[in-house]
Order: sequence, then structure tokens, then C-alpha cells
Amino acid sequence: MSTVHIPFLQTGTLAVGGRLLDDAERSVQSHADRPSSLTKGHRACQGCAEALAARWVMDTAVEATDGRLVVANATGCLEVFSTLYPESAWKPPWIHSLFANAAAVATGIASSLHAQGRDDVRVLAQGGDGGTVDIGLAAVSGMFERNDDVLYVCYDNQGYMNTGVQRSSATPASARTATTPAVGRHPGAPQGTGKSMVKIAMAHEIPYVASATVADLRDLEHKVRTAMAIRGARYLHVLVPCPLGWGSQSSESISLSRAAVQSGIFPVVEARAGELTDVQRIRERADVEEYLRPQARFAHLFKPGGEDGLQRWRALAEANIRHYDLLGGRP
Amino acid sequence: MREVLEGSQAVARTVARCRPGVVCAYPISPQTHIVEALSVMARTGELSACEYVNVESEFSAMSVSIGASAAGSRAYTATASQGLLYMAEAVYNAAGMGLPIVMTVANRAVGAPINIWNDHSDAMAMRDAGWLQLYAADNQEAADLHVIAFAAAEELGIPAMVCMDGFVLTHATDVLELATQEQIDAFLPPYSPAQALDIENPSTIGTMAGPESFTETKYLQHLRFLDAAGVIEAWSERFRKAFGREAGGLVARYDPDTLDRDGDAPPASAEDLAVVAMGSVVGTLQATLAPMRAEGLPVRLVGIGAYRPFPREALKAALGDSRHIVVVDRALELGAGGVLTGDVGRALAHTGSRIHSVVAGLGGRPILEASLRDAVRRALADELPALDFLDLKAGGVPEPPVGATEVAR
Amino acid sequence: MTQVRIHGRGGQGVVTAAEMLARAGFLAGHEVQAIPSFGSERTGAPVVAYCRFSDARLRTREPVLEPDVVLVQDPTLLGPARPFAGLAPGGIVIVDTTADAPWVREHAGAQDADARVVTVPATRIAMDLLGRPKPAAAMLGAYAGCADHITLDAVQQVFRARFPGAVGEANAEVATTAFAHVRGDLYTRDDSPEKGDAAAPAGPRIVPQEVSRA
Amino acid sequence: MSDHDAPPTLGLSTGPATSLAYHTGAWRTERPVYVDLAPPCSLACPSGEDIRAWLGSTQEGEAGFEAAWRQIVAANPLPAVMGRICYHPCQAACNRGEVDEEVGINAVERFLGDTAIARGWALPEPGASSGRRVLVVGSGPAGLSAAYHLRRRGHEVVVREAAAQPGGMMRYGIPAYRLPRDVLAAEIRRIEATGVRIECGARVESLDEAQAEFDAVVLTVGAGVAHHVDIPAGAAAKIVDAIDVLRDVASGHAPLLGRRVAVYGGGNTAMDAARTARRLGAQDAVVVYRRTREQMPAHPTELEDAVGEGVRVQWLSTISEVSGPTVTIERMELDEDGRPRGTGEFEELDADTVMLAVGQEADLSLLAGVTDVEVRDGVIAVDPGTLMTGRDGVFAAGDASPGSRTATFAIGRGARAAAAVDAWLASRVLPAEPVLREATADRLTPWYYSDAPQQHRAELEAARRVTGFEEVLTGLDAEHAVFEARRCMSCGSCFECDNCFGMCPDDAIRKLGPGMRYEIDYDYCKGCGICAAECPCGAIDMIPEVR
Repeated sequence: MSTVHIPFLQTGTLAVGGRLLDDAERSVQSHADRPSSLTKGHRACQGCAEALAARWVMDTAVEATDGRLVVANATGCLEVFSTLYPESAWKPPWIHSLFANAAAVATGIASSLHAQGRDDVRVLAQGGDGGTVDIGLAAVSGMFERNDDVLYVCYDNQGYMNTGVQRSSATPASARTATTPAVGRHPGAPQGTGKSMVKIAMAHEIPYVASATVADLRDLEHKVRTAMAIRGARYLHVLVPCPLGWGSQSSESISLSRAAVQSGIFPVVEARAGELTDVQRIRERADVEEYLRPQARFAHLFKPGGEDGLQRWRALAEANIRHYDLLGGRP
Repeated sequence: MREVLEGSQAVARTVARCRPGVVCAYPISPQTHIVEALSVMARTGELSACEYVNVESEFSAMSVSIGASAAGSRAYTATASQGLLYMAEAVYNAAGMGLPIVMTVANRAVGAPINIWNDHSDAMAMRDAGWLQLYAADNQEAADLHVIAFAAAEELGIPAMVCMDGFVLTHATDVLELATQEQIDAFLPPYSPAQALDIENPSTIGTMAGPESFTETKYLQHLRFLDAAGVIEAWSERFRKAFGREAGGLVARYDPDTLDRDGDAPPASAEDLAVVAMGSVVGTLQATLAPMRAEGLPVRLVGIGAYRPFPREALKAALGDSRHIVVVDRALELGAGGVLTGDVGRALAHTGSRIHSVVAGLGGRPILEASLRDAVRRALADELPALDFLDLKAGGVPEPPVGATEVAR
Repeated sequence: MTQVRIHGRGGQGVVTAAEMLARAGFLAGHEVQAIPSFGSERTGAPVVAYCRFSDARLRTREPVLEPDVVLVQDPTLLGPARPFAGLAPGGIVIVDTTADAPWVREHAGAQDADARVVTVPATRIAMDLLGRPKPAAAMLGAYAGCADHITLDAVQQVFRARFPGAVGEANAEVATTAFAHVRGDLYTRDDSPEKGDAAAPAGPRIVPQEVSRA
Repeated sequence: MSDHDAPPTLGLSTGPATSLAYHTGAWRTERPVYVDLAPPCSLACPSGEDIRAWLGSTQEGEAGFEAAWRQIVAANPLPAVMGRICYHPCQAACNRGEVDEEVGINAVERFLGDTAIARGWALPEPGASSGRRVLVVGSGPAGLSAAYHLRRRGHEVVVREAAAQPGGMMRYGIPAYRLPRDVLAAEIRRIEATGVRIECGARVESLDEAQAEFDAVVLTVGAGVAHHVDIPAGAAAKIVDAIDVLRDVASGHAPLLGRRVAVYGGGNTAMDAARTARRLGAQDAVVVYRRTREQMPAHPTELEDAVGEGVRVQWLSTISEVSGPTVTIERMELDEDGRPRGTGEFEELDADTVMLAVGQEADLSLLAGVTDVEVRDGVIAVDPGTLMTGRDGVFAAGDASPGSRTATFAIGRGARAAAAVDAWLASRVLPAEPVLREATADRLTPWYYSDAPQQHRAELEAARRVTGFEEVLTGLDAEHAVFEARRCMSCGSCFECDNCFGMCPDDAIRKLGPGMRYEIDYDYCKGCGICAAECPCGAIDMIPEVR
């Protein structure tokens, strides 16, 4: 392949790379020799944002720790698609034990390392929303409360996708899942249910809590780096669209994340010791439809009778925009 | 040095002298005294280079142990009863992962009805979890078994439970002699994990095995488990030589007359009635059977030291030509009989043995010498049924008081 | 083999008493065993613990059914706890009370029991000297005062070892006082029908307040 | 230590990155492929400039300026001129217009053109001499372009210009306030420096003679003759051709127009005429146009500039009579087909001078009596591909030939004529101009481009403009030129933003290093399409996987 002329462009920090940036400002992902901690050959579905986010998170953590990183993984898609014996797509030392115990296993690792005088080696735990918000909540909460030196990352695809798309307590209202079918008078997931793991984490007043999406790599990398510079329990909640569970195109995983943020549906925030410290403002405001319409799980919202549900989504976006000042004072 | 110690204290001190890197537990009766003592030692520095982690559940206690063990630390925890069942998933997991965690199970009944007292139903529920299960007959053995458990577990890459009867042993004070720090340091090799999470040599631990590899995985686990018998025996023998007392082993033999523990005691003979038991009831049986032997009754005692792996050959060797067996069983397999009896029966298949299951001591019911004596006598007289519930009260469970019944309505 | 049963209420140190007794017995050269009969009881509920002394190694794990000595740390248990039950003939019953032996027998429904009843105001002594209602040291001091299974010195030793410092010293003093009380009150409180048969208080053998009816 | 031989059961641990053994590429139903598409700016550029490329070089700053200029002059030898006078259809086509504002391509071109003049950069050396001689008739943009491109190909080129100075309409039709003459002269001189001989005051009278002297002839005589309309006019009426006025001004003979001037017409010449009138002292300059603003041929920016200088426009109006200083105007209306028709309503307007700017015609006197060169609709008919007239070896381009009468079109056609002449001289077939796939706006993901406003050339105060013929627009400085260039979105051409590389969930894209772009690892690529969806510039196609 011949060398072609490659110009600089004004993509700022929005694109992965961008040669206008100083080396220090470049994303980990833009480096040809990035760790690729979750490497090729894994069996995630096409367009899996969880696979993408996991590589981003872990690569950043690997760089931030100079390769001194150990990972504990909950059962779930991420684990299944990456480690079907005899293959593993992971490069760092990695352990999977159970669905509900990633946080506790991570505590065990951290305790062991501390006892061995190896505080230079850091621990990252990760799981899906089911393993975090539902079945693993007790262990996560325990790890938070003890302020163990663990970064816990939840890849939230809003349901039990590994088992065939059932509802979790992270499934949003109206969403169709295999256990909240889009039939009857109130199709999809019930209104008024579910939990905010970010708020739960904040309530533990741990040193650092943040949310992020795959729509903003720099933001995500920044948050992982920030987290790795802190000792104690830290929590990162990453929204990861699931083409299978959401009924979206595999190519839309990033754009849906973008729409989730730009519509106000998914606030991207940072908190320290229980206090909200930063909020990512909406750059180009999007209507909630931009987020909802491409997803088959919300198709019933766009059929007769779906207006109420749609209205509730708008209200949710408005509430978030108000609560987190997502427009930064702009109208 | 012989000293007077509560069983839990003895265990805690011995565990501490095994130099665990991480101790993690969730409180449950009757395990509490052990972990309380360890937490104190971790604070005072008596237990050094060790993290004591207070967790929010037994499930997390085992999970922390899994992480710690995988990260290269000798890991220890303790639990009982509901706690063991609450951590069940992780118990299986630790074994499947080959992590040589040592756990004390202060044996206690499993509810409902809730009951905090001793029997073996908790550990029995985990009999196929892939752990070694070593049973202590007394507190001396309970303490000593932990040393053997760490050694065997780590050599095998199989986690080990040391089972000691809740309250009966854990809270009992006895005269015993603890292995000293120097002795244990000389005896127990340092922990060198087979598959630590190592940043220099990263590996992926805990992969998913599909149908194409799961059977083979289990088969290898099975082979390893078969090897475990030899390893337990070997470490127990080493222990005997190093410490001058018997502990562990697969099967405990007893002198026919003094009923003292004696590995060289002859096997039972054809005319003997052999009583098989495990746990603290062995001591009561020693006390019960010695006078009966003095009366000239043909009775022998065989103790089960390792319930998992089940010591089929060692048991058959100890039973010798005896074909009349009474199993004193502290756990009930509903609809069948004693759990241990089932294992003994399988071991003695095709030997033409008559086996009685005497279910005793459920939920903390004291096992009395007189009752055991009676059962043995009935067995000798061919009056003991295949399944007998020791000291079963006629009339079943008492009726609640009237007032309570009214309120309940 | 000597078997001891201790009755008390949660919080009174019944289990500690059993363990301390075993330790004291060990110092006296015995093989010992202490078995608490634990329940899910909270403070105030009746508690029983057992202790055995023997010259041979102790094997049995059954509870003490036929005690040689019974310690009752709370007189309100005399009825419900049936402290005289299974008592070996001529066994000793030491009761924490300011009352006397006949009162004990009456309240235990054991007027005719073949036993020696000894009373000691253990809790009062403990309150006076320790400031806390922990009668164990006093009970063991009283035990040392009326039987030779353990010595006062051993009782003092084990309490000093368990509670180093002022608390241990106070407990030792409690034990001494109870010991003296039992010895000193030997004749004044004796309600034994065979009063005249009582041995003189001299010599190594300690004479209980109540002698056997045997 | 003991005699156990079964291996430890390690919970099925495995080595890192062993998944490389599993080739997920087999899952794919569509595959991504990198493409290089034509950006709309280049497709819209009649001169045929590779705008994306030279903006790209400019983005690199000082180091890239000369390269950028050379990329321009590969097509257009007059960047400094065109950076001023081009109506820049490239910008109208620019996809960035849908994001915020189009890239100020024209301003950057001028910056590069001016920089080249200031630094004396020379045009490329001509190729090896072909030994063939070509005559170019006329030195307007088409002629200069044709001459330049012919010379580059090694031909000996002579340009014969009837006027006293070279440049054609650039000199005589465009006011100096839009195109300073020294700039024009500098760029013409640079062409001459390549060996092109320009002979002024040398009207070509005979095609046959020209052909006898030269191997080929390119007719780029322009359209410098004003159209005329019949307007009843009294004797005192002062009616002049706008083009003549502009030419006179350009020649330094500014006429007296009076205080009130009416300009009749709606093209760029009308705008230039009105603005020139203001500069010549007219306090009132009114453009009278038959149709509506939407239908006006003048470029909107020209109109805006004129209005900004105080020029008024009377829409839907025709001049029906000029009598002395009184102009009678008929109101028009549009019929169903959008054509203007009279309403019978009239009004009057005072004007000292009426300038006619209703179009220009080619001066085709040269072709008088030449029967094999067909003139159709007032222009020389040519083969649309080769631009050759009916006569072998005679080609035509620019305003005298069919097509848009703009400088940029003329430059493009001049270059095309040069290519055609070159092919004809070598008896080669001139390949057709390739049909390029356009990088349309819908392919882009504009989210990734930072918000950045266009760097407007600081415009002189309107008041200052009308006082003379100073250049109206000043150029960008280097910093702003670079900034502006960086606003280019590189439509349809990878600029190594790393999005595909960074956003591949399957880690299936290899980054080959600076300037080497990327390679898709089809062993692992599952074909999810995220790379294509998130490519800012639409440089990745998803195509069906045919196995």
C-alpha cells in the first residue's frame, strides 16, 4: 500500500484520533500499539458495544497502571463471548468466578495483593447490568462500603442479553424484553421500576462514581484514568447498546449511545464522595425519538397507543435535563 | 505445650500459624468464635501480612477467598449451616477453579425449621462440591486438621473443608496441644499457587467449557480427587511423624479394648459388630464402647476422617471381615436414611454386609452414651432396624401453646 | 471423673465460669473439659454449662447428666432449672444467694435430696468488689472452699490470666472473699440435720456447709 | 510429593489472547471497504481543482503551503486571480454547509495564490519539447489556461491577443476593486515564464493563415461584445454598454456617468457596472432587472456586495423607454411558466446614464467565411468531449464556446482543450472525463467535526469601498487560512481520524502508521458496519459479502 497524503482535520477530541492533537492528548485507542486487552477472535455479536467498551476501559486501565492490572469478570455476555475454552480473548490476567461475585472476587484479589505488598498492581472488576444492579448488588455494595481498592465497571445493556433478553432492573420503562413482552394494555417493561446504579453508588459516598457511553471515547478514557489515579472503591457505569436485545442495527451502537446522551436520556456524570462534580452537557440536542425509533424494543411506542409511553420518555429526558442541567443554561 | 483452650480458639490460632494471606468471613453461629479470634489476631499483628476482610455475606466470603487464592494468597474462611448453603455456588466454583482454599465448617443443622445446633446436614449438602471434607473427632484434631488441610489442598489444588461439630467442639474447652509456629513453618510448605493471576504471566482463569470439554474437565477433576486419598494419607502420616500424634487420615482405627486411636489397630473380624461414625460422636463412642468391650461384647469402632474423598478402600480395610455395621449418622437423607450410611453402603456393596443406619444428634440433640449403648446392644441382639432414630420421642413434635395458636389464627 | 453442671442466666458468665473451672482444674492436674450448652438465648435467659475433671483423657461429648457438683449462679433458677436433677448421691450444690441452705432446698423442691447445699452471696460479693454482677469468680472461689477438685490459688490464677490487670485482681479478691465466706460460715449457716457429725474445719480437707445425708 | 498423577484441575484456565485461533470473519454478511470518493467541491469546480487535496496540504501549515499551491496550479494557473473573482461553486457544494457554514475555499485559494506571488514560486517546468506549435487566440482565462497546459505538455505556444494587454475579461470586464491588476499581471507573467509567448495587439484575422503557421489552433476569443436591446430612446439619452464602461475603467479612461445611473440587466456584469458607477461618483445606482431575485443570474454574493455598497435593485422591471434623464419602466409579472410579462403599468426613473448589461457576445469575425467551423447560438460549436470545432486542428474554449461564461469554467475548458490538442497532435484518443462517485453529505457523520465558524475575509467598510478602486476583500493571514482549511471535512477520503480503528468492537482493523491509513483484518471483521457508520468522512463502504 502506498503512502497517501493524510491531512489534519478539525475533529478536536470528538474522533478517536486526530493528528492535530499532542501525543499526550491522544486517546489510548488511537495508538497502533494499544494494548487491545480484549482482542480479536471473541464471539460477541456484531456491533456489540459491550465488547467495545470493555476494550476501551481495560486498555486505558492497562496504560494507566503500566500493565499492572488484574481483572475479575462477572458471568454474562462479556465473559461467555470472550472465554469459551480453550480460547480467551483477554490479555491481562483475568478471572471469572460467578455471576454475582465479581466485586467480591476483586476484593479478594485486592486484599491478597495488599497482603503481598503488591499495592502497585490494581484490580478492575466488571460485569453487566444483571451482575451489578441485580444479582451482584450485595457484593458490589459491600465492596463500596468497605472502600476496597477496586474499580468496578458495569456495562449496562439494560437486560439479560446473555440468556435471551429478559428484563433486569436496569431495563428501562416500555422496553420490550422476553419477559416484558410488548403485548397487553401496558406493553413492555413496567413504568416506575428499575434502579439507578449511579445514584446507588453515589449514596455509598465512595471516592469516585462516573457514567459514560461508547459515544465518547475520550470521556470514557478520561474517567478510567481518573479512576485509576484514585485509591478505594470506584464505580463506572457505561451504557452499551446491544443490537440483539435492543433490536437495533449492528452499525448503530455508537449513534444510539450518542442519541441517548444528546436527548438527555442518559446523563453522563462524575461524582466524588457522593457529590455530583461534573456533567457532560448536551452538544447537539436530539429528540428522544432519535434514540427510541431505531430500537425494535420500542417499536410499540410508535404505533397507535404508544403516545403516552413516548410522552413519558420525553418527560424523562426533560427531567434529566433539568436535574443535571444538561443544557448548561442554554434554552 | 498442653493447654486449656476453647476449640474455636485452638482452630483460630492454628490457622493463624499457617500464615494465611487473606481471611474473610461472615459471622454465623457457631463459627463466630473462630473468626472473631482471627480478626483480633489480624489487628494485634499476631496474624501478620494478612488481610482480614469483613464481608456482607457468606457468598462474598467465599468469593473473596476465591479472588485471594487466585491472586496468590493462602486463603481461609469459616462458616456453617445456612451460611454454607448461601455460599454454595461459590463453594462449587472454588473447587472447579482448583483453588486450595481452606474453610472450617462448624457443622450445624440446616433449616427450616431454623436451628443453630449441631448436625452434619450442612456439609453433607456440599458433599459433591468437589472439596475435601475432613472431620474432626475432637478439638485437638480440629486444630491439627487445618495444618493437614492446607498442605493437602495446596498440593492437590483442591479446596478443603475442615468439619468440626458446632458448639459440641467449637465452643467446648479441652486440654490440647497446639502446633507451634516453628513446627508449622517447618511442616507446611509455603503457598505456591498453581495458577495465580500474575501480571508477568497473565492467564485467563475460569473459562466456559462447552459440551466438548466439560466431561473431560470433570473426569480430570475426578482423577485428581481419587489422588486426594493418597495425598491426605501421606500428609497425615507426615503429621504423625512430625508431631507425634495422630490426626486426619482417611479412616481412624481404634484399639479394640482401650478404644484409643491407633493406626496400627487390627481390622475388625468376622464376629465383630463395627460402629462407623465421624465427628465428635466418635469420642462419645469411645467412651461408650470401652466398657462394652470389657464386658466381652464384640464391638469395634471405625472413624471416618475424610468423608470426601470417601475412603472406600481404607474403610474396607479397617472393617476387615466384619459384615455387621452400625453407622451413626448425623445427617438425614430424607426418605432413605443416614447420609454417611449411603456412602458406607456403596463402599461395602457386594460384601454381603448388614448395615444399620442410626440417625442421631440432629439439630443439636445430645447423643448420650446410654442411647448408643442401647443401640449397639440391640444391633448385637439383631433387634436394631436398618434405620433407627436415636432417642426419637414418641408423639412427635409438641403442640404449640394454645395462646400462640390463637394468635397465629 | 468429676462432673460439674453450672446454671445461670445469659450475661452472668456461665460459659466463662465453666471454662475458668476447667482451667483451674487443669492447673490442679486434671484432664478437663468444658462444654457450654449454647442456645440462641439472649441476656437473662437460663443457661447451662458443664465441666468435667478426670485423670484419664476425656472422650465423651455427652452433656453432664449426673453431676457431682452443681453451681447455681441465680437463685431464681432453683425451680425451673431443676439443679438437683441427676445429682450424684452426696453431690454438692453451691448456690449464689444471701439465703441459707434450707431456703435453697425449699425453693428447689429438694428438701430430701442426698446433697450438700452451700450458699454464697456471690453476686453481692462481685458487686461489692468488682462492681459488676459477674459471680463466676465467687462461685469458683466458693467451689474451691468446699471441694478439693480445684484450689483457690488456681481460681485466682485463671482469672488473672483471663483478665489481666485490675479486673483480674478484683476477680481474685472476689474468689478469696467467697472462699473465706464458705469457710467462715461453715458452722454458723449449717442447717444440716447431722450438724454434729460435721468434721472440724482444720486440715487440708475443706468441709462444706452441708454434709452429705448418706 | 505423593504418588498422584492426575493433573491439577485448573478450572480450565488458558493462555492470553488464544482467541486469535477463532476467525470470526466467517460471520460476515457485509464487508467494509475503504473508498476514495470525489468530494462535491471538486465535482463542482469547473476548473477541475482537487480542492480537498490542496486544502489538505494547507492544513499542515507553512510546510504544506507550496504543495497546496502546486496542487492548485496542476489545474488552474491563476490561483490569486481566481481566489478573488471566482464565484466559487465549490463552496455552494461544500458539505460543511450542512454542518455549520461551508469552508471558505476561495479565500484559502487566494491566500495560496498571493503567497505564491509574494514568494515567487514558479509554475512547473514544461515537459520535453514536442516540436509542435500551437496558437491560442485570445488571452482570457480560457486562453491562458489552454496555453499553460499546452506548454506543460512540451508544445510551443503562442497567444495572440487583439487588445493591448493580456487577460481578456479579467482585465477589461472585472473592476480593479475586485481584481487588482498587479495580481493579474503577476500570474500572467508567471505563465509567460514557462515559455508561453503572448503577443498583444495581435488580432488574428485568418484561420487558414494561423493553421498554416501552427500545428493546432485554440480559439478562446471570449465574449467581449455587448448584447444590444432595442430601447426607444430620445436623442438626449445617454445609453452605454456596461462592458465598455468596465473596459474603459480598466484601461484608465473612466467615463463620466453622472449622479444617477441605471443599469439594465441581472448578471454579474450588471453588478460590476453598478458598483463601478458608485465608485465613479454616482450617488444613485439602480439595477433594473426583468425577473426576480431567485432568477437573477448574478451570483448572490455579488448582489449582496452591490447592495452593501448602496446599489438598489428594481425587480420585475423592464426599461421601455429612455428619454433624456427620464427612464420609463414597465412593471412585470411572472406567468405560469415563471417567465416575465408586461403588466402595462409604468413608472419613471431619473438616470443620467443607462448602462446596458444584458449579455455579451463572442466576436467571431475571425470565422467570417469559414464554413467548416459552425457557429450555433452565437458560439462556436465544438465536440463536447474534445472541444474540436468542425475543422481538424481547430479547437475552441471559453466564452466563445458553449457553456457557462465564467472564468472558472473557462479555465477548466482551456485545460480540457489543451489535453484535446495534445491528444490530437499525438493522434491519440482523448479519454472521456471519468464519472466520479460523489461523497455526498448523507455519507458523512458530521458529529465528529468541531464547531468552527468560517473565517470571513474582513470586508472593507462599504463606505470605503465606493470611494475608489481599492480591493474590497482583504486576504486571510496564514493562521486563518490554515484554520479555514482545517474546516474541510475531507469528504469521501480517509484522513486517519482513527475512528474505524478505535471503534471496531472486534479489534479487526490494523493501523498502518502515519499516511498509511488502515487495513481491515477480514479474518476477524464481523461486518457490523460501525466503522462505516462512524467514519466522519464517508470513506468506508459496506458491500455484500459474496462467498
